[in-house]
Amino acid sequence: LSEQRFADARLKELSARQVNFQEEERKRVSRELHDSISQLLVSARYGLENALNVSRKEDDISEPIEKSMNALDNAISEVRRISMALRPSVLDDMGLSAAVKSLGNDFSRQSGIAVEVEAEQTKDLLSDEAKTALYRVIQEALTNVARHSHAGNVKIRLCRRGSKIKLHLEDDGVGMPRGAAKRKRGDGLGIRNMQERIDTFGGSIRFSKGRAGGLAIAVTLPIVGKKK
Amino acid sequence: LSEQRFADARLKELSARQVNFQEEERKRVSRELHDSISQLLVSARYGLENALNVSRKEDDISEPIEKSMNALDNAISEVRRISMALRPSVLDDMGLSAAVKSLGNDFSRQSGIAVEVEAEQTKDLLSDEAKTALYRVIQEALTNVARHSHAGNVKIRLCRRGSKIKLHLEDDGVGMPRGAAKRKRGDGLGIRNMQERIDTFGGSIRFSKGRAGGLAIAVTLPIVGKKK
Amino acid sequence: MRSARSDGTRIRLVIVDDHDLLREGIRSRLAGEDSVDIVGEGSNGRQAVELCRSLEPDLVLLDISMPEMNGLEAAQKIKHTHPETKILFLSIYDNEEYVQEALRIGANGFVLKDVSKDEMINAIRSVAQGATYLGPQAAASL
Ligand SMILES: Nc1ncnc2c1ncn2[C@@H]1O[C@H](COP(=O)(O)OP(=O)(O)OP(=O)(O)O)[C@@H](O)[C@H]1O
Ligand SMILES: Nc1ncnc2c1ncn2[C@@H]1O[C@H](COP(=O)(O)OP(=O)(O)OP(=O)(O)O)[C@@H](O)[C@H]1O
Ligand SMILES: [K+]
Ligand SMILES: [Mg+2]
Ligand SMILES: [Mg+2]
Ligand SMILES: [Mg+2]
Repeated sequence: LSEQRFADARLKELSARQVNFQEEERKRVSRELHDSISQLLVSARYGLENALNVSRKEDDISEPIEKSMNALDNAISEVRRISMALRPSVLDDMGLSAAVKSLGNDFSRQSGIAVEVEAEQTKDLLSDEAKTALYRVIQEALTNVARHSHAGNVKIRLCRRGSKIKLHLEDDGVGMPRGAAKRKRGDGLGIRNMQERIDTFGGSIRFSKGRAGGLAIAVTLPIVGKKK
Repeated sequence: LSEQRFADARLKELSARQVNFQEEERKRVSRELHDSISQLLVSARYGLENALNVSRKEDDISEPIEKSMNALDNAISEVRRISMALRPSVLDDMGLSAAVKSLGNDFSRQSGIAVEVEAEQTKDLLSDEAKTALYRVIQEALTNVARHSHAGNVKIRLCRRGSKIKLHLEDDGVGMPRGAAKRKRGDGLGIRNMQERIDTFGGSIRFSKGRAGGLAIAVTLPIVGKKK
Repeated sequence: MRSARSDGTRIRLVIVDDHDLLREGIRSRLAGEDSVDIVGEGSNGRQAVELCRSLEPDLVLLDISMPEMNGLEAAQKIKHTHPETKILFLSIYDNEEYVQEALRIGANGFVLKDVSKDEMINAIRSVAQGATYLGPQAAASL
């Protein structure tokens, strides 16, 4: 039995390291895109605006400039999208609560599913890594809602209860087929990753049938204070 | 004991999935940068060049355009660098042997350490995932050579021997301190990741003292035929 | 029909790249060049092979990374069926492995996409005249 515990501990540790490493890489690439590429492109764009003003709309010169600006604008929004998808800068700049709201909005716009977010500030209550973990859990849960639930509404609530942070996420869709969350070797990585991530920070995650018949996910994480 | 075997199998499986997921993400982002961003930037550059030609060097208009072009050129090389660092396109376009040669050249240029590469084509002998694994093992081994070995020379040999692919990598540096490869909880992720990656494909990896006193790494991977 | 090139004035050129915008950019780069005639365009390796078969151009400007069939594969097929068609690779990367592979296949040149218009035209002309063009960076890396 103690052998198994040891193996389990090794499992958790290794898995946590890998996840951490991956998040670090995402953060780094996302920053490079945002801090270096985006800035260069935006300054290239300023130059073009200038040239365009000076040209006073002489057609033969303003046409190629406008075309370039178009390509540049596309590149700027693509870079922003890639950078955001890797790592939402709101999470680093404004914290978890703002990032979850922004995630909810983006998701709603893309999927047409209504999202209601109530999120208290978690400021110094969780480590950066734990915040990232919660963010990724919500992100995967929303992806699952869009792919599997046929829901029209999602509610996300993030709040403090004593010495815990609680996350509750619920949709009004068809609900999870029996046993899907417990399958040991399903094809899905999503739910397993959620569990691993929450485990890493000593929290718990529970899946149940929500009031509207859809899937309800309840996560509890202990407050640990911000790592420095 | 069988409990432990089960936990071990779970460990391997989970770890393999995570690694796989990360490689897929790298590939995807690298492609987005190459296929979408780079092309947009290059075509924006064409437009600017056009505008510049039309402007006939009138200073007030050609100066901002030239500045923009400068920023754009910087962005193009930065995007190229980021995309290559995530996933070398040579690996996908030309296979493992070419990618290892390219890696050796780049490493040598940056570190000043001489690298000799002999690599046979492994074309349909390994799955794409196994090729990626070997590439990452070599990449980490070279990073270690630069950081820990004080070596002046590295030899990399990749070849087929019967039903196996063999990789041999050896430096002429100080060699690995006793026990470093076996430590269960070192700070280093590198060697552990190498082992995990090779395990995943049913291969073996061995660390020993090389002829010149440096570290020698020997990897064996079974040939499985290319997955379709 | 193929007399266009043999009179020594116009290079019959095919452009193959999976990016419309990039092809458009190159087209407009070459628009003012009297010595160049763009006779066809494609967006993957398969089309490159097909265009070479049906148009028998003097030269193909060929992207490397493309869906369906990449440029390296297409070039091998083209060199096999139409050895006289010149192939000039277009690429974002110029690692020496690409350049070596291009030469091994029998391609006639290699030019980066982000070079100046003059360099690109120079590359096209040199290759059309039978020279091998590698560009300053690529040549230096060999
Ligand atoms: N909100 C939901 N509503 C209904 N069913 C769900 C919901 N979320 C998950 N499921 C069910 O649980 C299964 C497992 O989800 P999981 O995220 O682990 O895998 P996946 O989404 O199928 O694949 P992956 O996440 O790896 O791309 C899903 O296949 C689906 O059947
Ligand atoms: N080529 C080498 N020559 C000498 N010592 C080496 C060599 N490669 C590895 N080592 C030793 O083995 C140890 C473990 O290597 P490993 O790659 O696992 O960790 P690391 O390089 O220290 O950290 P990380 O790879 O996680 O950034 C190193 O700290 C170093 O002492
Ligand atoms: K023309
Ligand atoms: Mg999922
Ligand atoms: Mg290391
Ligand atoms: Mg392409």
